[in-house]
Amino acid sequence: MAVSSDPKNSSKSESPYFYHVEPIGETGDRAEKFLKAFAAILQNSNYRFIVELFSITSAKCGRCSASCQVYQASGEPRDIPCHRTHLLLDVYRQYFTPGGQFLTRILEGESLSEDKIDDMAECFYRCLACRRCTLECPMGLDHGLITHLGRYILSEAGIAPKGLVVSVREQLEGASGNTSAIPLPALLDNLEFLQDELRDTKGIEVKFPVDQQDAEYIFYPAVSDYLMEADTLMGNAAVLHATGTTWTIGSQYFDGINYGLFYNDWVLERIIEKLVGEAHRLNARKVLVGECGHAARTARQFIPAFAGDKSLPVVSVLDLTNKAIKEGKLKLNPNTITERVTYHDPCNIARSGWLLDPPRQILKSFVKDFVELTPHGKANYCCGGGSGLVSLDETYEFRMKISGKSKAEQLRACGAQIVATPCANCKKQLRELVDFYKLPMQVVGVHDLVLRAMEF
Amino acid sequence: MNNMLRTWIKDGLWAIVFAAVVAAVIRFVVGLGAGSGLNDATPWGMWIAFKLGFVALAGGGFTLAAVVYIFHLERFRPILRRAILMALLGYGSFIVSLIFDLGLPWHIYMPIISWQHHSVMFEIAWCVMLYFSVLVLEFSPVILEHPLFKHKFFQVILHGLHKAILPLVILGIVLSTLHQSSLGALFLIMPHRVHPLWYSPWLPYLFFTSAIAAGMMALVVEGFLVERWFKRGMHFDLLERLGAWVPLPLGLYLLLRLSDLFLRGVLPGALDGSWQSILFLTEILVCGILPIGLLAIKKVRESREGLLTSAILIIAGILSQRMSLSMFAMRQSTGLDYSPSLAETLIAFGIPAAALLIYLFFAENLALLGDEIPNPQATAKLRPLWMFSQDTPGRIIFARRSGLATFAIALILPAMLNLPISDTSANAVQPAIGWETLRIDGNQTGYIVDFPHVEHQERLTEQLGSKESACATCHHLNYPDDEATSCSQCHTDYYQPISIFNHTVHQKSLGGNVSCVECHETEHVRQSAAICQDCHETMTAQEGESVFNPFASSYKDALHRRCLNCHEQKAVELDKPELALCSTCHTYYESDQLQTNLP
Amino acid sequence: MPTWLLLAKGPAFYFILVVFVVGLLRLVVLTVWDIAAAIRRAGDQRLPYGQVVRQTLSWIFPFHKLHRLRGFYSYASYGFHIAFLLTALFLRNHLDILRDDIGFSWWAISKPILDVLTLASIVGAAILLFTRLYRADSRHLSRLSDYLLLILLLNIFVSGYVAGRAWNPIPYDGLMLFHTLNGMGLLLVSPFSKVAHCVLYPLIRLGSEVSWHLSPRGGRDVIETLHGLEGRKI
Amino acid sequence: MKQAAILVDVTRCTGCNKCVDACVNANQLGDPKHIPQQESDGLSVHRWLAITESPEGSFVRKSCRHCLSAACVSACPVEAMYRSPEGIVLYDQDKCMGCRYCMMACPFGIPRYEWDSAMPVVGKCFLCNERLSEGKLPACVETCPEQVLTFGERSDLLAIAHERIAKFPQKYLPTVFGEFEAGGTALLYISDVSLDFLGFNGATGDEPYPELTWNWLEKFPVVSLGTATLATGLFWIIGRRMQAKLAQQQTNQTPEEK
Repeated sequence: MAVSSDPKNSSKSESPYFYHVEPIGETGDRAEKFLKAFAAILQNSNYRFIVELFSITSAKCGRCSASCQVYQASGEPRDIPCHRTHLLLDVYRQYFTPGGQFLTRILEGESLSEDKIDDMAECFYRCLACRRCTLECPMGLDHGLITHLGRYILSEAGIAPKGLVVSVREQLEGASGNTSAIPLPALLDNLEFLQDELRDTKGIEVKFPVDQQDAEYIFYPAVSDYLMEADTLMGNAAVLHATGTTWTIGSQYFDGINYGLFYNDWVLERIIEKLVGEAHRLNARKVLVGECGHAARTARQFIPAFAGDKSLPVVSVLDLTNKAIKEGKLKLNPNTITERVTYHDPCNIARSGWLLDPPRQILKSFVKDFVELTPHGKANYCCGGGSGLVSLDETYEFRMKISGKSKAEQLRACGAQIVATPCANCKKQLRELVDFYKLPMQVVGVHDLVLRAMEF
Repeated sequence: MNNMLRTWIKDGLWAIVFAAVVAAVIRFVVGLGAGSGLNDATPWGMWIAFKLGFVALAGGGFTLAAVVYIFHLERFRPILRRAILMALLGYGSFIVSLIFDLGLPWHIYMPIISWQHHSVMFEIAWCVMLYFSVLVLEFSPVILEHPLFKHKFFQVILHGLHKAILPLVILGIVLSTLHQSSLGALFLIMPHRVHPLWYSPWLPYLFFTSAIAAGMMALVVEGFLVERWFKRGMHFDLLERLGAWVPLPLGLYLLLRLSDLFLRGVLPGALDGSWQSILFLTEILVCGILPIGLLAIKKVRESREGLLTSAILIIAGILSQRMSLSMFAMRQSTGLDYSPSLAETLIAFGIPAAALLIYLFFAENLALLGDEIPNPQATAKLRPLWMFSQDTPGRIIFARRSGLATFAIALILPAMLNLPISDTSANAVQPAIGWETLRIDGNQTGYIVDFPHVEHQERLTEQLGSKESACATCHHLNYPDDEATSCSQCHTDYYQPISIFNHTVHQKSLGGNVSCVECHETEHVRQSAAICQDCHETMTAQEGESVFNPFASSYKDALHRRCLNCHEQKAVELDKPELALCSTCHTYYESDQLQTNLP
Repeated sequence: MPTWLLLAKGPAFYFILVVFVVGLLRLVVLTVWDIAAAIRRAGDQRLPYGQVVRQTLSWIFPFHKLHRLRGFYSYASYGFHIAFLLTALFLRNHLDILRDDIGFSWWAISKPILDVLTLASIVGAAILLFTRLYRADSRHLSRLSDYLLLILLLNIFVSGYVAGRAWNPIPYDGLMLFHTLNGMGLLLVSPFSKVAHCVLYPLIRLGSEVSWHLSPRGGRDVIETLHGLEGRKI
Repeated sequence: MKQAAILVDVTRCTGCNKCVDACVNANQLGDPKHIPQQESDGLSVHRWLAITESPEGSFVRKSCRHCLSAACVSACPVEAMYRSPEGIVLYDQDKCMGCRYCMMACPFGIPRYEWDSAMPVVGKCFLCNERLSEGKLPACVETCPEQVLTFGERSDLLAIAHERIAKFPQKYLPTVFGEFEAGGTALLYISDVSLDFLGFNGATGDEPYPELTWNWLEKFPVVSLGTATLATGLFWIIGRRMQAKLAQQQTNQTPEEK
């Protein structure tokens, strides 16, 4: 990866971007393709008015820069949220408004060049889409939305990170039907192993129900949990077992991940369709999302948007656990966890979502030494791997040295021994950060701790 | 014509319409007098002239209806609908324009209940009413054919209309014959106003024949415009036939007009070299005889340029006849000139602009133009980039039109509000001179009053308690040199010269009414009066001064001394000491008007 | 009457006033129209209106946590806006002109207070301009128009303030003409520049919220527009 | 038939304008207003009577002439201008549409318009119609200190006028102005100067103005019926001929086809 301040240098290498691009469609004049994609999106979606509104009202004051952890770490002007937003707004103004076309013809001349496209692609993928800048903007512009739109347009113009595209291709069209390409037999094996593990360690008989009809919940964790976050998954299962509700995992579709949020609305909608379809196949009443930030947000936000009449209520496992604790269905031993614990708010469920208090209440109910990060809650720093960057291995250096820098300093400052966070992406990024910065702490999921403290 | 240009033209038309709407509102708010340039000497103006034009261009409606239905020339049917629509829009414009022109438009129904069959205007009102209804009926099949009206109810109406078309057509021909000629007859009663070269006892016949010619040629021009606008072929063969036949009505019109002028001995006036005579000759020769000659040549007639040129010339000639008759060459009495106001002009042009837009709307949405005639010039449709959006057409139109409307309103509104500011700007205030006693030319007449500034300052400061508020009483923004506040706010009689110059006293002392000419040599108005120093030598220019010195010692003192001198003198002479008392005269000051206004 | 007063009361002012009022009104109507259309097309039409209102209000006031990142700037900007609006809308002299122009006005704030407020606006605008020039990120973002607007505002305030002072060394009329021209310029550019935030501000949060409510099948339609019915591969 | 009339002896008028004041008071015309649409002759919607000066310098009354066959009455499409039984030309503003055809038609340019109002009406002399019905003289006649004006039956006044002219042939021009002008007017003048200047654009002919349009209007029934008959007839004849032609073509064609 080249953390180069000069995009022209990087464009000389094989790929102009710091991530690998999976070419979509035939290559050609990218500026023209970009404009066509932009026009098609303006024509068929709701974005035009907001782009127009932003381009009229943007004050270009630069207050967002103070809140952007990427800019604070890199110091590169291209990382200022407002600058990034204006890359897109300028294209809109120049090509899609009469006044802009007039001015462009008189003053500037058309300016959408190959370099500009490269610049945009690089900038939009250096953004973590954490939407922290939105809180600072005096006008209330949603820079995260523009990043979302910019990436959408780029992907329709054929520029999208290979890591995301390949995963989504496997999820939607591949044989396994999930982003991690886990075959169903492997999954079932794994579930059996987890059952044994739970029986061995906790002495309880928890079943992982698969394809059970008419369950209360259909469970969609991030699929990586099955392989990498077994403790979290066992924690989830134990809580569900303790609350006595019925739940199931769909055999035909069991992946909560939705990379569409990170780069393409079409993909976003198709994944939601698939997810809802599986829920209806099993006649489940509610969708239960596991410990995953963007999965929770996409399910909560876009199932009602895309599913229409087939829409289902969406519940996060954190909500469920918190409720169970309050109702006294879970017995948690407050003496189990003796280390100092802190909690990292994933952007998608804290700032862009609805889960600020439940995870804290869960942790505080059995953790003696709980400290908050500064800042935390809606103002928290992103882990540094947001907007799908953590899935792109080639961005490792960027994530460690730039985007995750603030986070690492923040973690070091709080002095916790355990960082709990309910997001698969955050956990991966934070673990890498802990390794990279040699921080004396351990990164776990919230339910890992819950499981450790649970008594039967 | 590319899409861009078409959009611009449409937007331009919309802009005119928006401006006209603003002008219309202003015309109704401020009234006919302030909203138009009309006056007592010229009660009819541009709107009447335009109305005559609208109706002349609408002449194609009944002509084509007669050609198709009466003369059974079925091949003209493809352009019949356009002709009917043009007539409809022409008469519609006439009616809309009438609403602005009438002083009391809400009495427009009066001719229905109050008959006065001796009036040409009465006949016109009825003919327009009836013929417009007939046109609506004649045109409504085109609307009812639209899929929107596929309900059986409308189909029954449509069927009925098809059945009744012949009586309708005959009624329409009768009505428009009467109406077209009556419009000419309107001017028969005013030989004292119409220029002799345009006046004729045969005006009804002139109007009728020329309306046929103008209507036919309007169809030709319209054919060319439609071809350009909609990028579709036109019925050139039909238009060429119209061109071949138009010399008949046009020639008849010219013959009638010229022979009448000749018989009445007015024709030599056409050679007197006045601008009216040149206009008349142009109308006859360039716009009448020349196009007849052009159209007589088959080769010219069958060329696009030849036909179009002739058509435009003929239309120009006939419009010129209508407008000269009713506006340009209208003779006035004295004193007052007529020039159309901005609002009037905008309304006059806004109505045909709206008619054009309605025409385009009908042509775009109804089966008006008939079957497509392939046109080799057609090109692919291009959409401007900024139109890429999911916005509804309504939103796009609103966005574009409201932008235009903003500027149209902003430009028109201030231009048409009669702002008092424009008067003062023409005659800027002269700065006051001096300090303790300012010399102020308050009413900008060159007559200057000495204003005891310091005295005012001191008195007001005492009254109001602070120097700041004292200054603010007169100085609008508290600063010196700001003359926004006029003395007349306190001295209410400031601008009334009668209080300074007592007209009655002068009149009496000089010997009553006979004496007016002593001062007013030409007209009995103030402007023409003799200047004071003619009699009052004390006001004559002093030595070393080039002009007469109008400075008086002060507003009050300048005149008060005169009264005092006289009063004191008479008090002694007549032995009436009360004459010298202030209260003898100054009961006036007790009147509440001055008491309250004087600071 | 001096030229500047003629300008402020003349047809030019009416033109500018109409452009300002109607132009801004038009922007509001269009934006509301757009938002309504977007909600109609959205798959999920429920909107957290209470939250949007709370956000909009909290975004106005500089007391939000994150604002303290650049507190000085925030408070300067906030103070500038308040002082600017009060001076512009409640100065007796402006109201007198307004009454002459459009026939009505409202109560005014007393002159000494407004003098202080004018100074506050000058200081506020100067801080905004200074920050724009001084901070690398703001400087990077700023375009010519941003500087021009601030300079326009400073012109207005400084000339308006200085003109009324006893120590004013510049001819009063000339300075007021400068003041008037700059003020008219500000009104004229308002509907076409970021000054439009004065009316569009309350709609931005709502708009942002609405635009996250995607319309179903939108993505599919985009693909069909770009690649025809057969679509493309992922 | 009765015809109220006023005889004006121009030679006696001193131009004191008292008649104007009386007219203003009697008809409550209000203070003088200057609006830019008014002519300079003194007549306006608020001044129905004016003393003008002839080119020779004589004072001449200018007001509605109450023509015996009035152009304004014939022009008005709604009978807002009408003649009373006494032969006075009156105006009913409830009927008026404001078309101003009367103003255009008047050969003397008398009717004036209320330009400064949003609900404008026409103003002109009504010969103090209401005072007459109360048995009083018109205000101007009553006020005139110099006995310029004489009110009475038109035929009587004509006799008086001719008598005066005969008596003082050196003082008067040998015409009674208004006897025949525009078909005769109810305002008669005897004068030492020509009064042609009172007509709009100079002398007014003796032909009654309504005749000018009536010549055309009386042809209306003929024209309309004629056009209708002609159109129907042509339709029928041409239609029949075309049918015959068609039938002939068919009969010509049929044998060949067979």
